[in-house]
Amino acid sequence: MDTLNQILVTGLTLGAMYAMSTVGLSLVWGALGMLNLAHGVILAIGGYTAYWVIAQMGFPLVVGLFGAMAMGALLGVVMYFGIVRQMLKSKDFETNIIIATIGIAIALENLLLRGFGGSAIPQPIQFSGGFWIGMVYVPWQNAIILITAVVFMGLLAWFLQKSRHGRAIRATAQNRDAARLMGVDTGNVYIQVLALAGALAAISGIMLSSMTTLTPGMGADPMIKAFIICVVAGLGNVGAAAIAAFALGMIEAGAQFQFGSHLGFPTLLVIVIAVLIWRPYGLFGREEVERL
Amino acid sequence: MASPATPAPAADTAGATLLECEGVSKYFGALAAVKDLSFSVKAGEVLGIGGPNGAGKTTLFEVISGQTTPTEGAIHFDGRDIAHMSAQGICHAGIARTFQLNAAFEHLTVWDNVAVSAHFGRHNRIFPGLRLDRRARELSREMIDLVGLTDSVDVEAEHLPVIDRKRLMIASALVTEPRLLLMDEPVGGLTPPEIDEIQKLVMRLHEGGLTIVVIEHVMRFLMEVSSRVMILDHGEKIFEDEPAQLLRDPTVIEVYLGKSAAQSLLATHGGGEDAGAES
Amino acid sequence: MTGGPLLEVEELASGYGSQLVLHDISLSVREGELAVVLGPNGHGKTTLLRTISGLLRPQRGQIRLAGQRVDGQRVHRIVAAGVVHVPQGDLLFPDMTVLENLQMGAHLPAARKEYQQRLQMVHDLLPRLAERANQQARTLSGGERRMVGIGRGLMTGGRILMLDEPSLGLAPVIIEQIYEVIGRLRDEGITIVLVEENAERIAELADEVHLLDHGHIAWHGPAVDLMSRPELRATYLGG
Amino acid sequence: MMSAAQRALRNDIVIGCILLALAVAAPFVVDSRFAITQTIVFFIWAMVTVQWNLVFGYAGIFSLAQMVIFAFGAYMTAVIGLELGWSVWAAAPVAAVGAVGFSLILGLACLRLTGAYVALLTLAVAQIAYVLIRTETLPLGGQSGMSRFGDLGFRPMLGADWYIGNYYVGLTLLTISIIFSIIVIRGPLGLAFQALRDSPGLARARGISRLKYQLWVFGATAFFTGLAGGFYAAHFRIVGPQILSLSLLLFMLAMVVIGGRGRVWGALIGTGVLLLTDELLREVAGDYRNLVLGLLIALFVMFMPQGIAGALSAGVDKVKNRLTRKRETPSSH
Repeated sequence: MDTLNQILVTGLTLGAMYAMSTVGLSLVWGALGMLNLAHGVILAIGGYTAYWVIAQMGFPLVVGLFGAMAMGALLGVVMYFGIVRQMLKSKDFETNIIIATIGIAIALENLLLRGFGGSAIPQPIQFSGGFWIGMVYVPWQNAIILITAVVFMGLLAWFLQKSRHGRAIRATAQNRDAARLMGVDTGNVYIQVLALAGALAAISGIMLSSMTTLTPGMGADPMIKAFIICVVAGLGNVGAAAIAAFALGMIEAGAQFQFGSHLGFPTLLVIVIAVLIWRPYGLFGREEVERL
Repeated sequence: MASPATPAPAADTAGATLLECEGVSKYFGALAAVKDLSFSVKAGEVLGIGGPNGAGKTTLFEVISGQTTPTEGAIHFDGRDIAHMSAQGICHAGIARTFQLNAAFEHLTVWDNVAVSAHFGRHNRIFPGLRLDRRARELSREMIDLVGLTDSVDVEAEHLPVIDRKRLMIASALVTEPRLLLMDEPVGGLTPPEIDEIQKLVMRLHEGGLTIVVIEHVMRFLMEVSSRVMILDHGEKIFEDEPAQLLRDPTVIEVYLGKSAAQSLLATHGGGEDAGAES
Repeated sequence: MTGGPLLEVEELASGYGSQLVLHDISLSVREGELAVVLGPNGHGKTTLLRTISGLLRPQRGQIRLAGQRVDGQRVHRIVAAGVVHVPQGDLLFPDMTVLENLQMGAHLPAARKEYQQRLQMVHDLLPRLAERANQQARTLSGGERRMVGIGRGLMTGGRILMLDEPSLGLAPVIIEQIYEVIGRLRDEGITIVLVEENAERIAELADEVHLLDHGHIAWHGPAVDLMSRPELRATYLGG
Repeated sequence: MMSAAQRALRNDIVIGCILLALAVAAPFVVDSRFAITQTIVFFIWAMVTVQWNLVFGYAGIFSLAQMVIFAFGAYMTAVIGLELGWSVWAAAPVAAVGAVGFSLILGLACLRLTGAYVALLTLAVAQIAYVLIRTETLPLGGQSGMSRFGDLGFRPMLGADWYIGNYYVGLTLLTISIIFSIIVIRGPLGLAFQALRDSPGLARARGISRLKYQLWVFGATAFFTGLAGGFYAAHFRIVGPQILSLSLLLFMLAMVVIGGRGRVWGALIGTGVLLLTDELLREVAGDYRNLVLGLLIALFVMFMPQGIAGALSAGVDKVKNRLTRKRETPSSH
């Protein structure tokens, strides 16, 4: 019984962390049709910013959290004005933007290396101790990660469903020209979406580094997992991405206990490849018929 | 590959059924684009299809040509069931089509557009081959001359005027040596003189023994080219008969033609039994 | 306010990349007028509306709304200035309900202020939209989609309503209903620009008709004059 | 009069011969060992990028699997050498055929997807291979890699100048793979891919099956990529998991992009330029090498999407037009 509880706790924590980064990625793809390969390094920068604000500048934890979110959002906006705006007009934007964001990812990771050195740094936002629910011991660290993720997912869901700007984002994702004809400033929408995704990535960077440590390359693996979750859920389907994140978090936790910690990730990938072969457009994705 | 039904004799002798649709339906969610449609096309015949936009005409072509699969029903071409065959397989089986929105390979020249269709469209190739085969080159030259694009051979498709794009589509369909040609609005958006040109070309193809199914809004063209006309509305067949009867059918007039258009066409075409539409 | 023309287009040239579709278009529409642009497919009707609403940037020429230049501005600014464009093929938001589509129409602050009365007006004019309020747009029939498209445009509450081929893909009986709605809108004094491929009946409804041929205005004038010109009727009002 | 396609083919042959002549003469003219061995590295990476340009630039498959196929060739050569004791000359071609098999399996899994999905799936496969080898789940020498499986055998013959032998083998392999790529690009398959890219629906209706011909090019290019892997193993006499690292994959992608996707000579130019920049940056930028490289990739794809080769051919066309306009009499239009 005990290992089952352990898997549950680890699985939910992994799920929460993946949900935070995956949802932002899926939102950016939905609204812009853009796969952001710099998403991983933004996640890492979020973690490092929290460390810099708290450990080096001595501000309280909360300032660290919001500082990291602000940095993530800022990076999103800078990327919009720096790269995305010009490239939106170019031909085959979809492939070019992936390559451009790869370039940015390499450059930013190099700056992190120079700025903070290559050795692992502990994340100051940490919580020790825990509490018992029935037979299950739940460390505070895991609980806070889960709560934070659920809170932000709820806020995001409300924002997208109910608020005016949220609806404008969904409209732009469904039909850009129609949204513009309703008076939506799509440029503004893209900035909001990229900033939102950056902030969410920064938080998941803090979560991840609080469970492991800060290293310049920490963003690569979680980014690939986030992509895979997006693909399984069908690119652009934000709600499904959150659900798939928790599902795959549980599977990876189960695989880690079953085959050993280093095999969690490969098992995940094998499952995803199976899903894609069975449903080439993801579980919830739909195939568009091209009319000539 | 669905196993063919009883192997029917070669259908090219005029009058034998070439294409047979039985109870064909296609649903997009709750919407029935084509609803339980049954009709057949005889070798050497020209079947005209009319009806308002969104009546399911183009969807019917997409189902026959394998771009999408039918939700229900069977489609037999030359005795073989092609309902679930791939678009490439159906092209190799001998059905070619043109498209409503003047599709072409934009960045390829007229020659390359036709040559690539000739090379890959006539039969299934395991190896793509290292050079265009001789037959493909001959056919391409022949069809480009037939449709009258001889002097714009090196022009890229994207720079062609609408009428030449339609000619290019016809040529790239013909080089796949089809036994059945599906034409989707061959004269859509053309001026009257251009319509006459395409009409002459289609008549010439028909005289050459090619079986044709053509979708068109321009009634004058549809009446003069077709040996039989079928009108669809909301995915269902509401008329199938000689073109001359079309103008007297109350439901067609009420649903599709509208009274004034029917009168003017009757004046020029209807005039009693010797309607000019007899092929 | 029947002062100067509400919409003026002068020597407009527009197209896609190197291919010009519109060569030299000049037309003006007065307040409260129903102007109809007729012409075969592929001769620039849709390009004209997409250029006026800003989806396409004009390569030459000017567009003025109530005297103010709007050409070259971003779409959301032109819409804010009062141009409402109901695009060809509706372009609804498929995964949103009918009500959400209408809410999107009232995205701009000015429109949002009068949201309730405007929604009531649209529901009175198009009762079917009230019945289908919570249905996903993707599942609607052709006629219903067209009504949502027009209803969403009306929610924007601009000064000039541009409709791109409202009869496209509809059975005649439903086209009748759509034109009846357009007639009522005109009676309420809403300025309308209507683009159609060949619509004999709508030509009778129109105050001014502009015939578009290969990217040029071949003729324009009152509808009644057009009716008395057989050669124009033959080429432009259905073969 | 020669059609445009034949003229283009003639140009390719002329450029090819000139480059080949220069490369053949190089070892006699240049006596610096470093320059020659670096050129061998250029040959290896050029073989990979030329094949990748066929897959990504021409066939329009956004695959990131090129390096995992390359690694398959390298590791299989090492395994055959160690387990069966074969010489590298026999092991490498067999490994290349193995790479074709591997790529067909991979292709069947990925090629039904399109665009971003293919990139993600192939990236995932590459990451799996990297993790499995590094954690020794696959018995392939783990982090330190595999060695002692033999080499091309020039040491006994040429002694200190053994690398000259490797140089000419590398040059031959690169020449063959370029000839293969030109044959494909200028042949019907090249037309088919342009058709598939312009309008997949129309191509299907004209009998061109996307999956079959993408699989065909995936397998064919895998042979040369696998062979390049084998040659890499023979030249360096060691094969380690770092050839599967993300940074190397992205460096190679940069070569294809900056060089010019969908251009016959794009991959070659890109490989040369990137290797030279990398050398320069090592001294100049030192620790900031990746920073400059990353910004270079982003700037190139933003402002010169068709790459150096694209810009060059555009420049040549402009010059040619200006020349023809001067020669034609003004009244001809």
